[in-house]
Amino acid sequence: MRANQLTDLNVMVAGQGGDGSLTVTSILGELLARRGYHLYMSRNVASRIKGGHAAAMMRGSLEQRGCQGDNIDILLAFDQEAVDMAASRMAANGVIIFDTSDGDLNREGLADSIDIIEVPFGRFAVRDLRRNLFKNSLSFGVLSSILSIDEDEAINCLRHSFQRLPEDAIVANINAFDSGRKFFSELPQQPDLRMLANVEREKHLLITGNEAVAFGFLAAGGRFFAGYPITPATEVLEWVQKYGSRFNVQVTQAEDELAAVNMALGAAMTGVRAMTATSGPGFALMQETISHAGSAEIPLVVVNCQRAGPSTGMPTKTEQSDINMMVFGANGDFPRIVLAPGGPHDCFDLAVQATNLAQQLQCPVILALDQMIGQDSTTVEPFNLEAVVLQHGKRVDAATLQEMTEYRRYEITDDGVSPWAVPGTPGGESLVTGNERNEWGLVSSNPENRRNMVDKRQRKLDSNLHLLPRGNSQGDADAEIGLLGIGMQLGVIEEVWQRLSAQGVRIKFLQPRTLWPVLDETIEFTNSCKRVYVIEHNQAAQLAHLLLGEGANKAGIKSILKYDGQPFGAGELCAKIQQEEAGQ
Amino acid sequence: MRANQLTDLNVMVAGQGGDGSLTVTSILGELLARRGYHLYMSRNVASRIKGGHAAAMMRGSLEQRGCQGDNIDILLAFDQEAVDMAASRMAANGVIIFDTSDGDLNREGLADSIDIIEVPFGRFAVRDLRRNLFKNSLSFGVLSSILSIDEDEAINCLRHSFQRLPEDAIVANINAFDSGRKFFSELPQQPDLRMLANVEREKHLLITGNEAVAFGFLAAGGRFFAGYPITPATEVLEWVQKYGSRFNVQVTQAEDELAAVNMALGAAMTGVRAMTATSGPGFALMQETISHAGSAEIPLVVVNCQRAGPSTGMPTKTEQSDINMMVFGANGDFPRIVLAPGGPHDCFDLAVQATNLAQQLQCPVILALDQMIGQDSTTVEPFNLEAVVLQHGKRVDAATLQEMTEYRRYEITDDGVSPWAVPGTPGGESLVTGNERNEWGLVSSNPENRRNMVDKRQRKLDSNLHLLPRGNSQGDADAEIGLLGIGMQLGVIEEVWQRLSAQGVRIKFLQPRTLWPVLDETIEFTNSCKRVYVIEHNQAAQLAHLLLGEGANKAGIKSILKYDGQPFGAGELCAKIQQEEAGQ
Amino acid sequence: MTKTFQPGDPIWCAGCGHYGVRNALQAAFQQLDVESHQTMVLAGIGCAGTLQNNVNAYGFHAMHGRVLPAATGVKLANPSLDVIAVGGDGDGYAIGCGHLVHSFKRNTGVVYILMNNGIYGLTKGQNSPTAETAEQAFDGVQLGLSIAGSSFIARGSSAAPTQLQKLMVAAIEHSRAGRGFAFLEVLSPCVTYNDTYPKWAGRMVDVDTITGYDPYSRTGAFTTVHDLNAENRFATGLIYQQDSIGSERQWLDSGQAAVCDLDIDPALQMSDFREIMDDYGV
Amino acid sequence: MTKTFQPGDPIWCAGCGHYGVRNALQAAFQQLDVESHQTMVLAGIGCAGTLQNNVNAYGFHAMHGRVLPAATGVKLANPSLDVIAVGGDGDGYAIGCGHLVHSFKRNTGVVYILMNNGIYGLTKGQNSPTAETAEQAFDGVQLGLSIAGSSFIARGSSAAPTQLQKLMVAAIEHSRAGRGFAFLEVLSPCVTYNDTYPKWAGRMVDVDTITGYDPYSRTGAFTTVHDLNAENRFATGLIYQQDSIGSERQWLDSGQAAVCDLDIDPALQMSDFREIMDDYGV
Ligand SMILES: Cc1ncc(C[n+]2csc(CCOP(=O)(O)OP(=O)(O)O)c2C)c(N)n1
Ligand SMILES: Cc1ncc(C[n+]2csc(CCOP(=O)(O)OP(=O)(O)O)c2C)c(N)n1
Ligand code: SF4
Ligand code: SF4
Ligand SMILES: [Mg+2]
Ligand SMILES: [Mg+2]
Repeated sequence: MRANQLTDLNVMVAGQGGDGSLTVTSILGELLARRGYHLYMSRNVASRIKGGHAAAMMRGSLEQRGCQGDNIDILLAFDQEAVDMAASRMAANGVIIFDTSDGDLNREGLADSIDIIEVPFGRFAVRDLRRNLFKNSLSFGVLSSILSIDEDEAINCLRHSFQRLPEDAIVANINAFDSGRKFFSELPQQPDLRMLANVEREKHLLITGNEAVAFGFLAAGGRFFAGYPITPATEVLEWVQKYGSRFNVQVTQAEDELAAVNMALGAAMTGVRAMTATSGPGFALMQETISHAGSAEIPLVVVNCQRAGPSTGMPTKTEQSDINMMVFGANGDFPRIVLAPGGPHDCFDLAVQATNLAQQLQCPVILALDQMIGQDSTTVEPFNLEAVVLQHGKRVDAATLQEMTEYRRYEITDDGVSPWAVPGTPGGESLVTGNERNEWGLVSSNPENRRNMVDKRQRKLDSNLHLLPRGNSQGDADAEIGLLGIGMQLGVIEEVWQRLSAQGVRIKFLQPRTLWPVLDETIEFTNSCKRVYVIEHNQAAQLAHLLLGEGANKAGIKSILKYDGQPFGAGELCAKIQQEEAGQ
Repeated sequence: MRANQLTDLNVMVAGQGGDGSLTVTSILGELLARRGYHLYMSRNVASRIKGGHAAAMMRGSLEQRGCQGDNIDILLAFDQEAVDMAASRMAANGVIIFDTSDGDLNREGLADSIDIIEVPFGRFAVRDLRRNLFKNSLSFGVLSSILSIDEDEAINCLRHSFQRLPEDAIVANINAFDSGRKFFSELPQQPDLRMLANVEREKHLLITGNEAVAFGFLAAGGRFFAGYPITPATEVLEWVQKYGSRFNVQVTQAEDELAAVNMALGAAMTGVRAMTATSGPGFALMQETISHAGSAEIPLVVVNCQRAGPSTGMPTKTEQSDINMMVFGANGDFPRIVLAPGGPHDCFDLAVQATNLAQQLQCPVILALDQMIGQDSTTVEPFNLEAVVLQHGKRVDAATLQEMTEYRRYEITDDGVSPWAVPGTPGGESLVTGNERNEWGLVSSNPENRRNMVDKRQRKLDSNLHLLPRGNSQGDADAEIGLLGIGMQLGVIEEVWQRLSAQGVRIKFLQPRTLWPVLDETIEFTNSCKRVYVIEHNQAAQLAHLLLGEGANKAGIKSILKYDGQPFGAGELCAKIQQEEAGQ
Repeated sequence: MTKTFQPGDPIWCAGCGHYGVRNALQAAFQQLDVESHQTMVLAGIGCAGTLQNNVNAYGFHAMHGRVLPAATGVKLANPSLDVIAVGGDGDGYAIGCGHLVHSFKRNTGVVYILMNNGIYGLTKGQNSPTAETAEQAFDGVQLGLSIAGSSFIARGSSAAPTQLQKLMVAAIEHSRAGRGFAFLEVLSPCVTYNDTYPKWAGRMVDVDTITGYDPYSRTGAFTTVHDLNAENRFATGLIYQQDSIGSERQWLDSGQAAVCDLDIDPALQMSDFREIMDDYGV
Repeated sequence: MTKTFQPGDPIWCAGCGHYGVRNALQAAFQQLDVESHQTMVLAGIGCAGTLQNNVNAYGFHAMHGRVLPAATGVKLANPSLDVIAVGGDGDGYAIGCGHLVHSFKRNTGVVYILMNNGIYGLTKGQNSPTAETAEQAFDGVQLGLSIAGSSFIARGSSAAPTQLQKLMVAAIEHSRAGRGFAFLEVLSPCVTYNDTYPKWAGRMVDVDTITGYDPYSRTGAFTTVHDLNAENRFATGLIYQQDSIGSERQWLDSGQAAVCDLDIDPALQMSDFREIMDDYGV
């Protein structure tokens, strides 16, 4: 790699948009991927279909990254609002490509060192919204020039991205692209050109967490999905609709979340692996049924892809403010498992585990995602399909039943898990219920039976802790400073940890992947630190409170909270921690 | 008072029953009340309408008590199951009146010292279930004899209890009563007679928490109620249906809990004080809307009368296992208040406060009851109606609006509470929404606005902590041993505290009445103890975890948990604590 | 034989209409040689919603109002089961009303027996949607007729056991024939809180006794039911049917296997999984 | 004048049918001299469910599917307000379907405008219950006709603004006259995900053009709507009405005051409170 080649490039495309604005970043992504870069792609949109301000962000980096970069190297701004929004994040040597159709650029707040290219998009007759694609191809012409990519390579990518369009549309786009190239080449003053590296890397997947979680469920034998659309979880439903048919997956769009979760519950009772997916408001509606699955001991997997709450909140913005609801919501005491993947690859792995765990422990398993993990695309290593092994827990079939003298659906066992015959199995007739009942499934409010049943259910967790996914941890075990965060924080925490370590700070981090029950390792990690920064996207420090409740030392916990719908940046976090540390 | 007069009498009536079995205890209650006793009356029934085992318990005591007594002095048993169930709780010098209709008494497990009166109810032709009342009057004849009550006084009470029946039915009952008296007088061997005291006491109310909470709401200006029947909360709905009409209260039985809570929300928006009431499963369904009330800043009072969970659980049995759901349920971060009354009198007081607080803080207020508080009847001092003062918070009317240059429904204020004009007010047009919005109520996902809005909402709680009800606390402030419990535990904790104090143990107790936010006084109390026994009716130690999360010292907390649907007894608790203390 | 649960005794009050429903269901099971292990009875919450404890089959107690989505999940996952959903009028017409509409529309082969007593029994006597009070009483049969997808709508009474058994058999057969959702409302009095035996007596009109009545005509059925209601009477019998294809049968007809019968061993699907990964390859 | 919120610009895509609905509503408000402060517009969630942001009135954004119970609460508490509930077909026919049925039954004087585009717009194009797919499309007008309590059922189209405004005026007047719940479905195409302008064009039949059509006949209306559906057409216009008394009006007619107008000062009710306490005295 040559010294002036970019190791890390952040591009933002923003304007009054709609989906079109993603096109530029995706063509560019294709190009960078071919050059061996890793990608992290996200967007920032309003909750409306067209119009409203929308931004697409793309990070290309030679090291794998799980979050956006601190600074924007190249901004493609279709209006002033885009510039104002991005101004504080512009890299000192950044470039802004500005659409002058609606007026000149107001440079206020922009460092002089930033290169500005004003493109009179109007001149290229692309003002008509219906020809947005040309606008994108035109800007890609400019962009590819700045990145000193030769025409053939760029057109190649363009063609690939538009492969589903008819040839005449492709040609029209290439013409627009050429205009952009020409415009750039004729600029009186050209900005410094950037050079991309060209390295080999293994083939990766560019995938979102929502897609990966659906894939993991499928790989782990999931064959029934009932859902109801909701931002930012809808893609899980859409994925199983798209890919499920090949595997015979039954997918139902229900009339609401109550129906969705109860259909999944019904299917789960037949022994089919079943899942539903939703976001905060829908998950709130599902509370009663989650308690029911806990009581009746039915394997049920529920994805909650969190968005900014409370209530309708900000549907397209990220947050981690349903931790409390996932861990503590719903009526009564019952065993549940909450798993929180740290990125799309982990989404796949934990979806596999969740699907198995539900079978093994016969209880609800919740997959805690957040909007970023759910919807941002990241390059990740191919999923390890060979490692997917199905666990069936205590399912019994007709032959086994025949050898048993008694079959009690809610038999009180040492590990709390009871044998389970599904409907259709001769000799396995039984009652499944959310009432308290005896071992036979018959309603009982006998106090002693009640105690035994509550204890039995709790024992399912207590005696199976070894099955639960361990956290992701790095750094010197003796370090006094710790970072702790879940879900989408992993990407940024890893980067912060690397940077601070590089500066000589002795620091370690933990991303718990089992959120409930809180594992000993989590409390041990917390209590092994003098100071542990618990990084959360919510206002109430829900994760920190959870840890405290489970025995973490209060003194060491420092909460770093953000709840404005925007992700943390690594630089931002480093600065916060350094400032805090300086105060010690 | 004479030495051999009873200061504390516990009577249980049990058998295959239905509601009829409550009659005896209520006649007896009437009698004891006239003699100046305080009453505590409860029942233990199955979730079915007729049949199933049912028990009614009555405690009459000269001191006011908030729980059942340890031992049963008199058991009226209509079948063997009743005896088996009560055996372990029979007082050594107790009496059992046993119905021999279905066979002789099996005395196994009964101390020899217990007097047994076998009544061949069959001989009195009362086997026909439709003549259950006669059975009750007959047994009351026996009972009143044992309690050496003269005939006139007994008949007087009987007449009063049956005042709504036609005269011929009353006469038939008196005849049955006379047969009972006669039967007793002819017994070959009479048990020791009990003597009741006859003291003066101020007039009290014999009332349940469900009734009192409805009354408090009404007194505090509540004029809209929408509900959906559910055990054990239905009586709140029934009370407002019964008494509300006189006050013009709009009462709607909705099609489900989602409709009920949203109707209440709609009414609350108009400025009318509105409430709904439910139990665990229904409360779970209401989660989304509670979050909505939190976000949209609408005053809403929700009663959750807890029952044994999870899921359908044991609908008629008591529990405190929705603490987590009430405090932490629903999506996102939003301010809410959870109040937990310690008895019917407190139900009235806290319902008044809840209704006012909702107006003052424009947020959801949850009243945490439990089956015992909700359904047990207790004699309490008359409610202090004069103390009921309405608080209107920042409601603005047309006149005030005219003086304002700008009216912003979600104005960011120092205390987080915004001015509020209700629909119909000229000049107050505004948008109320669960989306994040700017001060005008228009949807906004601007990060800075978002931060400010979340902070503003949280500030409503933080800056108004002084308005929240303080706990109920007794005992030597320096005592090292503490008892802590909420809701129905208060009665039993008070009694335990009295007994242990009487034994010279230095001990104090706290009943927090504000469950959320956790008040400083609660953490201070906890941390001021060397050991604090946190007494809860749930398996997960939900209250203890809540305290830990809010900063309580882990070392001192000892959880005492019960989750078999049966209430704690004072004796049982004393023993547990003494045992634990002995181990220290 | 493996010992498994023995159905318990009903918890119903003596004389409750729900006994008649259980008896007719058992008789229908017998008549059709229904195998207990191939049958699943799902119930809502309420007095009606305890019936599953009293028959020999796989049983499930759903949450209040959610019996239909749960039953739909069962049937879609395992279409070879006889799936019987039962519940009260509170369960089905109040809290569960939205699911009822969508079950008609979706037309999955679940048999749904709704015990209508005009009251909430288990919570002690509040009005249900069918209560004859100030508000207009609700008629589930009319509702069903208004949904284009509905394919079997019947009403019986626990006071008319022969007809009831016949309707249950017809409902199960409709579902077994793959025609879809079979809805059977049973007038089943609550003797404790709303003794409608006398109130309802003489008001039922069996559509079979109406000359020219055509159960295949939706508008004809609607008019008959409506007009009888206007005279304070109830249409009973098999009120409407359609030779539709149930959603689970459409699935099977399209050549797909029941999901409960699939071999889900990941080793068998490796190449398909890899193809998906290829879609994401960069 | 106090400055308060200024209605924002719609967030809808250019050409969206919902513009037509907003315009007709505003025109109806103007025609009826509706006072902004006496009007409350409540909305469900969806593209349709943002209309309240774009009109000058008290506005409320309900949870998805819950706009009708919320509107019912408002109307019962303050019957003098014009209460307009709006929402999409997903909001009203899917998640909110149970409340719709019970709103018809309860007949509280809320005006409900449901924007039917056969699609979930805001979540990007999934089928709604009215989508013309494998499952039978759902017809809310037929549903409404099946509920005995329903009193005003109309259908308009954003492609027919004059009729639409007329129907909105009629709906508001029905509610103002104290007759109860007024349901107006508007065919309001989603040009982005399901452009039904061409698909629906020419398929609408104004019932006013049908000779002898009687909007007071429930069975007649049902048959007309049903038969048009069978021919792939839609009945529009004022399809059904009844001179009923809305539930909030029954309350007022019984001599009771609107609860929002009550003086709730406890000092005024002391003697009544004491009487209650006496009931519990021992
Ligand atoms: C979510 C929820 N809300 C309320 C209840 C309380 N509940 C139990 S049964 C019932 C109604 C029973 O009426 P119905 O369905 O007509 O059956 P019936 O008892 O009349 O046979 C209600 C409201 C509950 N169990 N769950
Ligand atoms: C409880 C809940 N579930 C799901 C959603 C997601 N959601 C938002 S709008 C919508 C449907 C919108 O469709 P429709 O009501 O037809 O309105 P349209 O956008 O078509 O106008 C859904 C499912 C939500 N906000 N809340
Ligand atoms: S209460 Fe009514 S519905 Fe319930 S069992 Fe008794 S008679 Fe039947
Ligand atoms: S997506 Fe459809 S419904 Fe939504 S605003 Fe656009 S055109 Fe209208
Ligand atoms: Mg009923
Ligand atoms: Mg729609």
